[in-house]
Amino acid sequence: AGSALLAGRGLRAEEVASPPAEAPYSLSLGPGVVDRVYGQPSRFEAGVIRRNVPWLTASPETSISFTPLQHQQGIITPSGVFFERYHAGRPTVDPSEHRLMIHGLVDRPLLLTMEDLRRFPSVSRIHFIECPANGGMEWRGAQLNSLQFTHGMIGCAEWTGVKLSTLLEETGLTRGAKWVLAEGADGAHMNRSIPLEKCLDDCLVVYGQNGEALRPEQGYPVRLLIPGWQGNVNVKWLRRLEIGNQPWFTREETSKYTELMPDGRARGFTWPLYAKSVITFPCPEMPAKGPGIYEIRGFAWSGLGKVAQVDVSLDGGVNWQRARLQEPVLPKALTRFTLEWRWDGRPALLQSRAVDETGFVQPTLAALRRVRGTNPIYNKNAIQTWQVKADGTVFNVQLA
Amino acid sequence: AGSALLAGRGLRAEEVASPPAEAPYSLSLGPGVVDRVYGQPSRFEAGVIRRNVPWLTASPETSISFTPLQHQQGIITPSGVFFERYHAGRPTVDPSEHRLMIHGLVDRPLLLTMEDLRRFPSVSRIHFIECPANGGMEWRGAQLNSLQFTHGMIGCAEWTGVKLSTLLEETGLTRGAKWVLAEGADGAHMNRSIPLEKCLDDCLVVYGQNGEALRPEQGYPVRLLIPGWQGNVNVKWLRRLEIGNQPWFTREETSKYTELMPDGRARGFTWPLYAKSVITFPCPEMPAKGPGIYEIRGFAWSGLGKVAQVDVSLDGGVNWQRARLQEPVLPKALTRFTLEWRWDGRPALLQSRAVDETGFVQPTLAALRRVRGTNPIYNKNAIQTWQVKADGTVFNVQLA
Amino acid sequence: EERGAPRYGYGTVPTPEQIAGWAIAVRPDGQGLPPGRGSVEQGAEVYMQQCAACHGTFGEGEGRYPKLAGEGSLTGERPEPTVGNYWPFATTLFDYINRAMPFPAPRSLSAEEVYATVAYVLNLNNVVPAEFVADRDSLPKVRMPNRDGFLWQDPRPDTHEQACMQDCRKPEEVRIVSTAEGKTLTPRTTGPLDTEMPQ
Amino acid sequence: EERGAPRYGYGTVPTPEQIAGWAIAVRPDGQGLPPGRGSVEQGAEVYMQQCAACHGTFGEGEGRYPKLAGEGSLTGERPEPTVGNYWPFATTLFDYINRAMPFPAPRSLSAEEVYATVAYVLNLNNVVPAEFVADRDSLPKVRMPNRDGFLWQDPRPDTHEQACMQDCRKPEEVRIVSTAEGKTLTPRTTGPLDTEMPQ
Ligand code: HEC
Ligand code: HEC
Ligand SMILES: [Ca+2]
Ligand SMILES: [Ca+2]
Ligand SMILES: [Ca+2]
Ligand SMILES: [Ca+2]
Ligand SMILES: [Ca+2]
Ligand SMILES: [Ca+2]
Ligand SMILES: [Co+2]
Ligand SMILES: [Co+2]
Repeated sequence: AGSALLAGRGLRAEEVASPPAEAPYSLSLGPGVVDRVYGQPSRFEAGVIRRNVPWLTASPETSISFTPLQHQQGIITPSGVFFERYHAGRPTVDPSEHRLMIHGLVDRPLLLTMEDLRRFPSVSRIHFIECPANGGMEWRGAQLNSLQFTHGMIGCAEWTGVKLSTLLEETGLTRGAKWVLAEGADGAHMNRSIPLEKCLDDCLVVYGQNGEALRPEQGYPVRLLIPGWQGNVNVKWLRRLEIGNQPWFTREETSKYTELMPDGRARGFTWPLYAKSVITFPCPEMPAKGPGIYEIRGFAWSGLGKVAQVDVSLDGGVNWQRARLQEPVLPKALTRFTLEWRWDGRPALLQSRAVDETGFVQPTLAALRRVRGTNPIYNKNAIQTWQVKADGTVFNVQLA
Repeated sequence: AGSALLAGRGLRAEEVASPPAEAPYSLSLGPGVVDRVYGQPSRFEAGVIRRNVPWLTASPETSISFTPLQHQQGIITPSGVFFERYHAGRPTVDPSEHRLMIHGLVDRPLLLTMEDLRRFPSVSRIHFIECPANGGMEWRGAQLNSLQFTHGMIGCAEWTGVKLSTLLEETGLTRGAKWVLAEGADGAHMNRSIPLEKCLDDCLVVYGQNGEALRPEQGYPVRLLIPGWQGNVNVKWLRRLEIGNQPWFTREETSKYTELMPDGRARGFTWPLYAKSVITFPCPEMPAKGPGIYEIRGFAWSGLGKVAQVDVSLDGGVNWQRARLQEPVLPKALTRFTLEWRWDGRPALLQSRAVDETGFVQPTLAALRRVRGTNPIYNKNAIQTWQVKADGTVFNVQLA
Repeated sequence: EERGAPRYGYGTVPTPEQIAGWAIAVRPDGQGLPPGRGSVEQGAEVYMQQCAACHGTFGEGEGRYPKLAGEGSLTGERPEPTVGNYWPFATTLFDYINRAMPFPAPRSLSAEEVYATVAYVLNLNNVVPAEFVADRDSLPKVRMPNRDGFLWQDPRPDTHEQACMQDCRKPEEVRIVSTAEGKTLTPRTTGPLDTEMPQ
Repeated sequence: EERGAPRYGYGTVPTPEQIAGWAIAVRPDGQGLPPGRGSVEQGAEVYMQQCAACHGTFGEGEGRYPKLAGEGSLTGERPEPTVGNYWPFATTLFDYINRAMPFPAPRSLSAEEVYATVAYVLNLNNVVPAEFVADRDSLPKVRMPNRDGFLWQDPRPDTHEQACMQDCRKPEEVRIVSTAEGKTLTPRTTGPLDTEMPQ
């Protein structure tokens, strides 16, 4: 009995799931609950991973891997593929042994265990973290034919922790306090100077990421979150905060994370990430497939606040259309935008342009180069152009 | 040279990370980038897992596992520990073979591949999914001394997919269309009747969860999302939508997911989850440790819209204080609340009470029992009482 | 949009055969019931071979597997809703057994076998006589004992509490009437999964 | 809150020794520099043993490891910023080498060894003479060639585009000047991680 139905078991792969057949998994019991007490993506998603560009750095211990933005479905970056930036590899920190020390120009220096830290009033915020080198390989010309590699030094998560201001109220501040040095427990002992004003504004000391403990890749058990500012200042594996009256001018804020201008002078302390956006579909990894209606999709963000508007051009910037923004639009967070695109199959030059709530308009690469030349490495927030060819393939190009 | 620093390597565990010692990981290189192309939580978080109550069901293939809410740090439930409810185990679906069929009272029946589905206009929404049996073991009395087991049949995620209304506009609807039957591809072929009105309102057909593909546990490659309604109607591994003019009265909406009242009559089609809340700290798993200032933390939610207000009582409901709500407060989503608690070390009875934007006030268990008795199993949204003893331990209790 | 003209045009139109292959849902009015028939007697045979191990020879349920027969009261301390005293429609039995049973091998029964087990389970519950034959005509006509036992309109909100803030109840009335303390029902919530807790 | 009275009281007060054990940051004014000293000559020895393998005998950098010496121009096509032509403060060298170098064994050098390598790297860059001895007094006084090469006030926004919507530029001026097409620099973005791409 039931042989017509069971016949599904003998069909070729393409036919099995098509009605009227039943797939094997519809005819049997699968694994039960707590088969996996901590779940994983489907094995059919095995290609959705962080990837690196081996030629970019001397060694993987001081390097970066990229978020597969071409697969990101909403504003939350899955913790499993959130980009990683290490300067001495990833330390494996035992939270019971970890300490956060706060000292310097304070009334009462403080040494905190993770348990102490979690007891303070907590807040959760959705914010992006972007490395200012994101896209930095493209100042001189289009190099990488990939969304993941041109824009993947970014992730957005729900972070939970303590306001840095709460901790600094607990220690008290003494006269002259103006700067905070943050230091990591990794081999690089990563250190950055941050103006006290920003610390008291919206910075957090976070131990939670997307509902669970921070991932080791993002600083377990505790990191700084400096909303809207360059990734590097969000010190991971945070162990020390020293309050001082002047900046330290550390290697990461002099030799690195400064932008060399055409006149040979350099800009330093250029922390905020200005408004930026990118189309995530179509993109080199996600081509179009013949004429028809598509939904152009992308992300916009600004380190200065909320995204106010995103426009999309199909003709390399001659004409623009207003894209739809996806709620919730949160400050200093990835914001999804979409626009219907009836593609006639002719070549197109796709661009997106973000405008943030300060009124700042994302510039073209040409405009950026006019001011900054091609040597800054960092803070390349230019409009990205995707060339869509008649066959639907997509290439990373730069326009005059 | 450097022997004083290296001495850290010889110290006892409690001392190594305490200054002035350096932990071993601060003195060496850790694994580099792409060491793990898809990341995992720290091994020190190995206890943060889904757990089940073996005596609850006949077999793990038709059972439930619980979200470890006592560890949840924000409104997003990590996909790795999002509760799982199976009726025939978890099917392993190959997305290239999966199909969604829409037929019945439509102008144009439709058979869609996953690729087809992803091409439709997409939206992302943050919503909770709760099994209406959440807390159902406690109608007759306090049984389980655990937040995870009394409240863990819930999770909240950012879901991405297509509006069901978009799909039904594509098929067109013919006269008389009033109900939609949703059916899964699992061995249970889970089926539920849903009023068309709700389908056209805010329902989604989702393929994304927290930025990546839906997890197999939550219906990979595609599930229904019926915001604010009982978990069971959010059919997973969705393969079929049939439009009809009357409900099907399936086993899951007659034998199950109906509430038996004291008079022996039962309520059916009681879909929305009414306003509810629970204190997640302190709780049985997370006791207090001596007198001092604590932050009471918890979640509130409502299937009817946004949480408007949460109150906390320390004395079993005699007096209440307004808790602080964490932004963003989203409709039909978990909402974090917090309240400072200066604990003098005397026994306390902690309660939280949610009020939603419709004005509905979460009831006491006594009030609920007065109307519904103790046999309904489902929809127990009563106020939870945690008894805090002088030693800080916390017990699940019920009050007169 | 013009009726008959899809806006996006993605996907294909399933053939009537494809629709029929998946459209297994059965409604109280009989819509969806396939051809075929099955008697109580035939059902007894299938049931003993394919169902009794879990649901018990008399539908009493083995272990924690569901009881399928019962005519007990639906009021009182621990009512046991089953097909006989609870299910409003006999068609639901066909729909469910056909899609989900036997538990380890769903969809392995022929339409005849499903009709027969439905007849058998109904008879176990004394809803139909021993001569009953289930088919697409007879099943919708079976009047289940609890046919009118359901309210299909959600009467909620059925509590109307106020968000009182001060002196909301008498402190002396605040009394613990039940506690989980000391009960041994809770699996471990730290360390690895508790696999020692009995089923 | 009363000054001196913490609100929450969590945690402990670190001892001065504990603070000193971790407070390794060094400022341009010399704050944070430890006792000790090191000469260019001593530095040459440490450098050859501990640094040259990566940074090159003359600070020219091996493979993709950073070049440490260079006096080239900071304008033009591909300027190479290094200690000599770019770093504004000599104290930063102490701070960084002391916390992060040698790369595989950070914090393994004594204060003397760090001072010595700092002196050596400065000399490689012709910033100090061969007789230079680095210590907490001499280092803050070293004037780096690019000391005034930085603007520490962010001049942005430095672009002032308008969100023009129609006919924003001449279509004939829209011209591709660079493309990644045909370049072989992009690692694979499907399947397993691309491990064949050369460093
Ligand atoms: C190996 C065990 C097993 C076998 C064999 C089995 N069942 Fe079941 N049956 C179950 C379980 C478990 C459930 C509950 C499933 C759920 O709720 O997800 C169930 C549920 C049912 C229900 C619904 C009960 C209710 O009150 O809602 C019916 C009816 C049923 N089975 C009939 C049958 C019939 C008829 C057969 C044989 C053709 C059969 N079962 C074979 C385990 C079994
Ligand atoms: C095994 C390789 C290796 C060894 C040995 C090594 N370094 Fe490095 N060094 C690096 C790498 C890699 C970086 C870049 C690290 C980063 O950016 O995160 C670096 C960076 C530096 C820098 C900063 C360069 C810049 O322009 O910002 C200095 C200065 C430096 N090293 C000095 C030293 C000294 C002094 C020693 C020996 C005591 C040493 N290094 C030993 C690999 C090495
Ligand atoms: Ca058969
Ligand atoms: Ca197959
Ligand atoms: Ca040494
Ligand atoms: Ca240790
Ligand atoms: Ca028996
Ligand atoms: Ca060399
Ligand atoms: Co860096
Ligand atoms: Co269920």
